[in-house]
Amino acid sequence: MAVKNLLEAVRETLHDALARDERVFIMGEDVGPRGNVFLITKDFVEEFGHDRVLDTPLAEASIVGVAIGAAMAGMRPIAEIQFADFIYPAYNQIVGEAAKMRYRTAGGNTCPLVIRTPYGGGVGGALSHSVSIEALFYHVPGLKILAPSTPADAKGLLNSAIADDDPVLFLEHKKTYRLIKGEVPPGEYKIPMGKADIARPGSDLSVITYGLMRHFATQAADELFKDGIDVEVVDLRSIRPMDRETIVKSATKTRRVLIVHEDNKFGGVGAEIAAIIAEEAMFELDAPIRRLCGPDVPAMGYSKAYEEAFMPSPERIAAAMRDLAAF
Amino acid sequence: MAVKNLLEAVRETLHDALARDERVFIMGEDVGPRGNVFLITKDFVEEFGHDRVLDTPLAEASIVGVAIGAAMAGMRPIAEIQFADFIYPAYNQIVGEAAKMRYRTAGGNTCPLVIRTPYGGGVGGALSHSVSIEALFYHVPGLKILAPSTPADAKGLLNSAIADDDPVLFLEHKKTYRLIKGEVPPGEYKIPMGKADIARPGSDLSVITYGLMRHFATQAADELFKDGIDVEVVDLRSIRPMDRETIVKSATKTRRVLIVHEDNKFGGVGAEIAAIIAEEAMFELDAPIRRLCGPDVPAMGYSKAYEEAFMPSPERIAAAMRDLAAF
Amino acid sequence: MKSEPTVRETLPEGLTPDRLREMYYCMVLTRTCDDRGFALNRQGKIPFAATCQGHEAIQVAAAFALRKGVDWLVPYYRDTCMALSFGVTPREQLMCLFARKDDIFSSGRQFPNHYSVPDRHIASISSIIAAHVTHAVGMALAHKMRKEDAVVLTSFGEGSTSEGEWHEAMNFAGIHKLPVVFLCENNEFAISVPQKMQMAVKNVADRAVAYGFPGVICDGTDPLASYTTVREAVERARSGGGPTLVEAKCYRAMSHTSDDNQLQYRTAEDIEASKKRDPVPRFEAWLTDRGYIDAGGILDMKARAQQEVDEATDWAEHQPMPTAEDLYTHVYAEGPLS
Amino acid sequence: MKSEPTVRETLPEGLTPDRLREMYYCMVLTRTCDDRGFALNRQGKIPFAATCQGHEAIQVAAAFALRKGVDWLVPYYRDTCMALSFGVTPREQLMCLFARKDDIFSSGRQFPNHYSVPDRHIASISSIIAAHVTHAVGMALAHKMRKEDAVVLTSFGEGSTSEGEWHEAMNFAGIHKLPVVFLCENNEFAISVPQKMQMAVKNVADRAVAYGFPGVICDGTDPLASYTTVREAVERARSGGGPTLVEAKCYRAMSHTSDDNQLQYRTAEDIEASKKRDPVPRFEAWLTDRGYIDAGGILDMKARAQQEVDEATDWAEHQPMPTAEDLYTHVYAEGPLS
Ligand SMILES: Cc1ncc(C[n+]2csc(CCOP(=O)(O)OP(=O)(O)O)c2C)c(N)n1
Ligand SMILES: Cc1ncc(C[n+]2csc(CCOP(=O)(O)OP(=O)(O)O)c2C)c(N)n1
Ligand SMILES: [Mg+2]
Ligand SMILES: [Mg+2]
Repeated sequence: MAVKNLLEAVRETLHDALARDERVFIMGEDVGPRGNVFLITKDFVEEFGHDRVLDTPLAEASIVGVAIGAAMAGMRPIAEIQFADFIYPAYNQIVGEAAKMRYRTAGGNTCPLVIRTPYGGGVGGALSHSVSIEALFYHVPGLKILAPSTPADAKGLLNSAIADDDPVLFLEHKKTYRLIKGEVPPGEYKIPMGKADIARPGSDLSVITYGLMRHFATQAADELFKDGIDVEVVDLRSIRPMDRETIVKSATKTRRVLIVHEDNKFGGVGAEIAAIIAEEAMFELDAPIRRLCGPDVPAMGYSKAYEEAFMPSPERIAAAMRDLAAF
Repeated sequence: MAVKNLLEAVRETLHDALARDERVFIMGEDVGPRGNVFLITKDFVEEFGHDRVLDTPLAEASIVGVAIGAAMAGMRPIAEIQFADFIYPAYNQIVGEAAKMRYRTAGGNTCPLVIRTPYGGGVGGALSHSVSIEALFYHVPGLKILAPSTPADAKGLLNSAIADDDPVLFLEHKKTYRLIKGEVPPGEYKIPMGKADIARPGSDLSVITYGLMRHFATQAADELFKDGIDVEVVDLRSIRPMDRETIVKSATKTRRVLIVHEDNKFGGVGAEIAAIIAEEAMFELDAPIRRLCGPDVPAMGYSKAYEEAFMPSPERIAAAMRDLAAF
Repeated sequence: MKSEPTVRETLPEGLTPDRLREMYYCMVLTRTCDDRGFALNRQGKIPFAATCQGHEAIQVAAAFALRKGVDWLVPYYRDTCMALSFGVTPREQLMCLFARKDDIFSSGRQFPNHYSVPDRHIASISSIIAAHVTHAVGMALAHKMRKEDAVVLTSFGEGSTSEGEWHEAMNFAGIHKLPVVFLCENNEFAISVPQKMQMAVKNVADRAVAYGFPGVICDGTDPLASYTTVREAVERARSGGGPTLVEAKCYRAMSHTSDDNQLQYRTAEDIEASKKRDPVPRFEAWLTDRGYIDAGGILDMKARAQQEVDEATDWAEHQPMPTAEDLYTHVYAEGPLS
Repeated sequence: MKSEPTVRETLPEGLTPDRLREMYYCMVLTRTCDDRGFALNRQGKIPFAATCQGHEAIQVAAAFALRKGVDWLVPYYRDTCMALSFGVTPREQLMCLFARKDDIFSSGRQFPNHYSVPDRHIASISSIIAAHVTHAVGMALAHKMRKEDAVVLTSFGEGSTSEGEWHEAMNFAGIHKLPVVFLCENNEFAISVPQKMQMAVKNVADRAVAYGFPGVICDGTDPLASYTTVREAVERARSGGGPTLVEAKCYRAMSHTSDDNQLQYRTAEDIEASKKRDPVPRFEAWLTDRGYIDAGGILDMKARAQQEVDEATDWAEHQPMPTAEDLYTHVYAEGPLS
């Protein structure tokens, strides 16, 4: 199998979807001749034309709103928000409209639509190009939210998202784009949504995480293994629907849970993970449920010190693991 | 002390703030001659003039954005979003701008601004006039979120919000407007934010809740008391900052926790409450942490059956209490 | 509307005496439904009613200017007459008023008049003002990409043009010269807020300049003038000429909805004055003057409308309500998930 | 810019030979800072730089058309020359490039050029395009409510006018005739997207019609023409005449930022052609022709700018970085909470 980085996996998946399905088209800011700010759609416009690789005006509400209308009319739009921080102006269209379309029409109108956006820090994106947005959307019934962390998962989940009959928010961690490489299955490879991945099986402690943190946690786990602590790393991959079963099973097995995410702690996705375990497996645990997350400040800043202080690192994850294992 | 309903308490507080402080003004749709759709600002325009009770264009992003600018320039705007469901177009201004203003300027620019909005169901508001929005905002550092449930708390917290130097989202449950009456202290009565209220002390089980559900839970608790089950009802009042101390203390005391909110369950405010307890007091509990919440469907519908099926009722809360007490 | 008789040949293209009578019938039917809604509300049978009185002429004209089965409507909550003229039946209308389970628009989930009939080419709105306008643009984009012949007509009030999303929709459509007609039904109020507190221009149509396509004005209480104007816009869209912003000057005879009382912000005289423009009796007189219809024909139509609406009311009232289980349907294609 | 000599009396009101030389100096200083940013970026000393080359004339003109200490600026990220002309110092500029702890705009939190100097009447922006435009309107509303004399000038690119919030800001300001000047710096590109994919009109100024106030165009590479145009708008605002939309036609000489490469979407010839309009040498020639400055004066100013920027660079580079603890300051007035 070909080894690709995550960016290449996304690019290949988008490319093949355009080639395979006439209903698919891409729209967003600078996706045309510029080929997207990370060069994900580079050369697409030459191959598929301006209609199917559409440079939109600088207006996120209409990027999503127009995509919704096209989806209602039978297309399969893939809308891009250039950086996750710029999704706020489209909040009404995503939360108020797309997520409720099927429900409000009792199935009459639907919008099969993918919204892709790069999120997260670690690339010097400063206060307004580093945000994590999953917790601002994961509460919304009607939406699906995917956050793959490996090239293969990116391809498998993006293909599932494009084939899905409902709106999907597809989150790509910027730092994984070039950092993370792996084998990518050929063809229209798909992974079902709502299934977590055991990134590393283990018996002493479970880390529940997703996105870039999967890799940091696995790194930390490898470190702890040298000291005889065997950590299981669960990568959710899909934030909504969430794989309760795998979460509860892992917690029950290792009896110690550390939740890790880059996003701010209070009200983050980790809150729901903890609540699920507290509901379903509390008496199986030997230690409190811990969360290691981004701190509750508005954002990481531009200066490197802010970014480093904000983001959980392999070292800090390892320390939190040791601490919990010793509880 | 005068007995007022919650709507009257809000009205009186707004009135007195306008009378007391020249920097205060109200802006929103139909707040002028119409006096707000619930008549909260009735007759204000005659007393304070169109400038200070400003009918805005039908455009929520600018209602908040203009208020932010005015706040940056030294005013104390109170912006109204007519129904919470219409706050989505202002999401960028609230989450991307107001919440980060102080932080991004290292204290240089600030926006002391109150955004009031009626939320919640039970009044036949159908799919787009019934939503709960607290979980869409409570993850955002830089914001404060208040959700009082009694007339006195509404006054005390609204006065604190107006005096506060940061943006505050002030949530008024529509169903409490006329349903809930109580004594309201005179003058510029204030309650500190971030302090929960023990609505009903008890020893056998804790209900952690807020908004309309405080009243339903108290009602249910009174019912259970007849059977010898003594339930403590904690009304958060302030969603962010959240009173961890009171939550943990109550959980530790009663050793059984039921979280109740009207908003959808998955990723709701209850998730963080559960996570806090699982973090700090898990081994003090004799039962799993349960959540009784709105189901994970996009909204309650217009037909009464939907509303009834969606909203936790005193009966359903009582049943959940009994179940947990018997665990 | 001029009062001198007109000969048949001067009817705008696409209109015939039969179609004129059909238009009149749609207006009568709508008025009957509208009144029924308020009567049911007063009787306590339904909690909420909204009205289109004063908007009927532009609405029927817009529906008749489109090709049924080909073109698409993305109407707003005030478009009862447009919907009934485009194929929605009185039974369907009453089902949404009663919020019954088999209400085809939303299964009793949305407020009344939030139409959605995909098989008759009517697309959904929420109650969030102006959010549907970009959807209409996206539908037009899809039609253009597939080289289909369909035109999309979307409507909204003058207040809705203040929303940022409205601007974005107009702008997008202008850039791509999409086959879409933007219809503003200007009744001078957004709930209580008068036009002058909503915009600093006299005509909404003036705003089209900003988007590079024509803005035109018609008397929205005159079905013929409205028809001619909308039809021209539809033809422009169909022939690749791009969007048009049509502003129909009409008025709101009643309060915003059954929850509103316009006497709180308007004088009784102002309200009475506007009612003089009632499109239904005026179109009736126009048709009679020209011999398209006579007193007997009018009575027949009114009776037929009454009967249709009575029948629909009785029928709908006895249809089943949604049940608690219905809360969980249509969350996702594969059912509820979480 | 005409090349025949002009006599002193024909200078626009508010300008003197001294002020002209100051304007020129601001442009030279800006160019020096701008070049320094890119040099530091190439040296790997700072990760990111942005440019205002091609925009200097309109920016200096806008700053000079305002009353310092009275009026307010709400500029955007491309306004280095506007900021330096309105009181931002080279040290402050370099501190934000280096993202140092004592960077007064944001303490190294925001990308460079996100100004915020409340005591010198410059208000903050985020990186979220057009989000600041309603703030400027709100500030103008506050000034009007308090019957203060202050005018607010806010700026943005032509691409920014596509955002819904931009429309809402314009609309609000028009309704209330607020003392605000909207300045569009039209450089024909939004990153890679050319104006014709951004709007279906030739001039952004044409959009003002929709809001009931004047839209005017000036050559944004000509400081005098720009000054005259902006000043007229400022005077209109100050005297209660309401907002103006000023469109300054300028160009973007370099790529969008140091992260962009405009050769991906523009031809080299197109880029070279636009550079012929470079405002700095053109203003220099104009001043020289008229005897406002001579070769020696120019050299002096360039040397002074170089020295200021060198000094600022050395100084700023040695200022402390933020530390991990600094992450937690200024979350709320009372500190971090949760
Ligand atoms: C986003 C949003 N904001 C506010 C409202 C409340 N609201 C409902 S209708 C209306 C007035 C609409 O006025 P206009 O667009 O002129 O249409 P009309 O009702 O006059 O036909 C308002 C403010 C809403 N439904 N959605
Ligand atoms: C809401 C939002 N969307 C997208 C971006 C990404 N972005 C940054 S600058 C820019 C182009 C702005 O173009 P224009 O307004 O013409 O200003 P210019 O840079 O040309 O001066 C874009 C798309 C952003 N910062 N914010
Ligand atoms: Mg109206
Ligand atoms: Mg530009």
